[in-house]
Amino acid sequence: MNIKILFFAGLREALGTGSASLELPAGIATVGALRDHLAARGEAWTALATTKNLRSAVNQQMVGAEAAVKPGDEVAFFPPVTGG
Amino acid sequence: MNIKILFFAGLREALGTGSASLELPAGIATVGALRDHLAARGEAWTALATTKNLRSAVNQQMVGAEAAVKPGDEVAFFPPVTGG
Amino acid sequence: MSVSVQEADFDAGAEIAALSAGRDDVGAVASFTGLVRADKQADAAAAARVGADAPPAVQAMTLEHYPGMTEKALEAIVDEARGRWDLYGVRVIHRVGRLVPGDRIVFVAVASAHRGEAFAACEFIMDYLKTRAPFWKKEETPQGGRWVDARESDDHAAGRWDAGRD
Amino acid sequence: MSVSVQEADFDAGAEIAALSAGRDDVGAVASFTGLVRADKQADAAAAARVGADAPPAVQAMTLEHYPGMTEKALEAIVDEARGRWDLYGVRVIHRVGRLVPGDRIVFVAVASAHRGEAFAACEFIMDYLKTRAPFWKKEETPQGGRWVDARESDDHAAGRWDAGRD
Repeated sequence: MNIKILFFAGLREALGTGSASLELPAGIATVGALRDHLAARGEAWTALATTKNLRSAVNQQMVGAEAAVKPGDEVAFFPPVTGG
Repeated sequence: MNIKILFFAGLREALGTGSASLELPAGIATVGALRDHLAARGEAWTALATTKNLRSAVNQQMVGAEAAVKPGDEVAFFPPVTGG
Repeated sequence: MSVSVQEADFDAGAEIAALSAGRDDVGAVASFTGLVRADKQADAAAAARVGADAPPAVQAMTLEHYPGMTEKALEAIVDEARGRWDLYGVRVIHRVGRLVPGDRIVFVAVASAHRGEAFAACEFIMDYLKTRAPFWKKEETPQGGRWVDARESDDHAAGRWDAGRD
Repeated sequence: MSVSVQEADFDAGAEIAALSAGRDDVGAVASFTGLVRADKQADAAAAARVGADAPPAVQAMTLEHYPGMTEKALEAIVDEARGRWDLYGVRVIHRVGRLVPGDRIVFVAVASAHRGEAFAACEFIMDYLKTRAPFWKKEETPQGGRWVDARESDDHAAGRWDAGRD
């Protein structure tokens, strides 16, 4: 079961896409590890490493880098929120 | 020149009047002294002495008992305010 | 005209909109609407906790005020708020006369660039209005008319601003 | 329905009135309306004080959000407020899409028996919304599009509630 990954705002623009889907690689069990895995693809993907104060959510709950990720999850990465 | 005295709310009802006018007696120079002078009339006027936390205003400015009163002033006595 | 004392009801939405109409520098409008309560559930519950009788239900109330001083006192409160915060607009409406439960009684709205100033000034004005503006409420209850007692909590609420909270 | 994310504008007066409609136990409705600012005078003045360039004027902005999570996050913030204070009603509206200076962007209103609870809960919801709800603003300026940076003061404002202020 794949995981669905969403990107928003400046990060979405930097990546040129709002979503991705991938099979969770062996050994990737946290949000932080997933982010590093994606950033290691290089080129535009390095935005995942360079975005200041990158935030993340798993299944639409804001979480920290240590949060667990498992197949079937919806994971999102985005810059700090600026609504209101 | 007389002073005008106004009463409000429960104090107005206790006195049976909303206003009075009198020539400032010799020796009465403060709001507190004026209040005592009126209360000393006895009967309903004692409400000026017995109203809990009686408040006062001179020329429509809230003041304490030590505030000066002079001929021509508008003086008001009333219970603590309860608007809003 | 920032202060009104009136018998008529008001339109909170129109008042809020007026504070930013035709300008593009207002980022925040904080407002407060006070209403006449009938059942005083919170007060009744508090009374029950200390073994006191619950207050009787309010059927209506009449607002008395000190014409002339009322407007001056409200304007002084608004001036005080304008001195403390950078405000773009302030509106205060207080109704007088006979009101029934559910009726609006008071309205305060404050416009500023940022929400912190708008919230603080709006709450400040309400707190000061409660202790400095010459209004008195007389409630009608099944047991007859009753002048509302001033609440110590209102003096406390107004007093905290003197200590420089903000 | 206490939370809405929508492109449409809203009527603050109708929303405030709805929170006390048909009931006589609401004594206080605190509300906040946030608007799009163009000139950012306050920010420009602050920048001038530290010798920085004033930010360019905003011509419009577009609000992006995370559909699904947005509503959940706002509902969680409302639930958190309901757990902290005795509230009779809460309404949160956040607009998305393209907005121009002067447009309303966010609305929060809280009904309670007393003003202290209503003010505190309304400010709490705004503070948490600013840091926890997935909205992002992109401003259009004469120099092009620009994603708005998160403000440290917003994290600070939200953080003060964690220390138990109220």
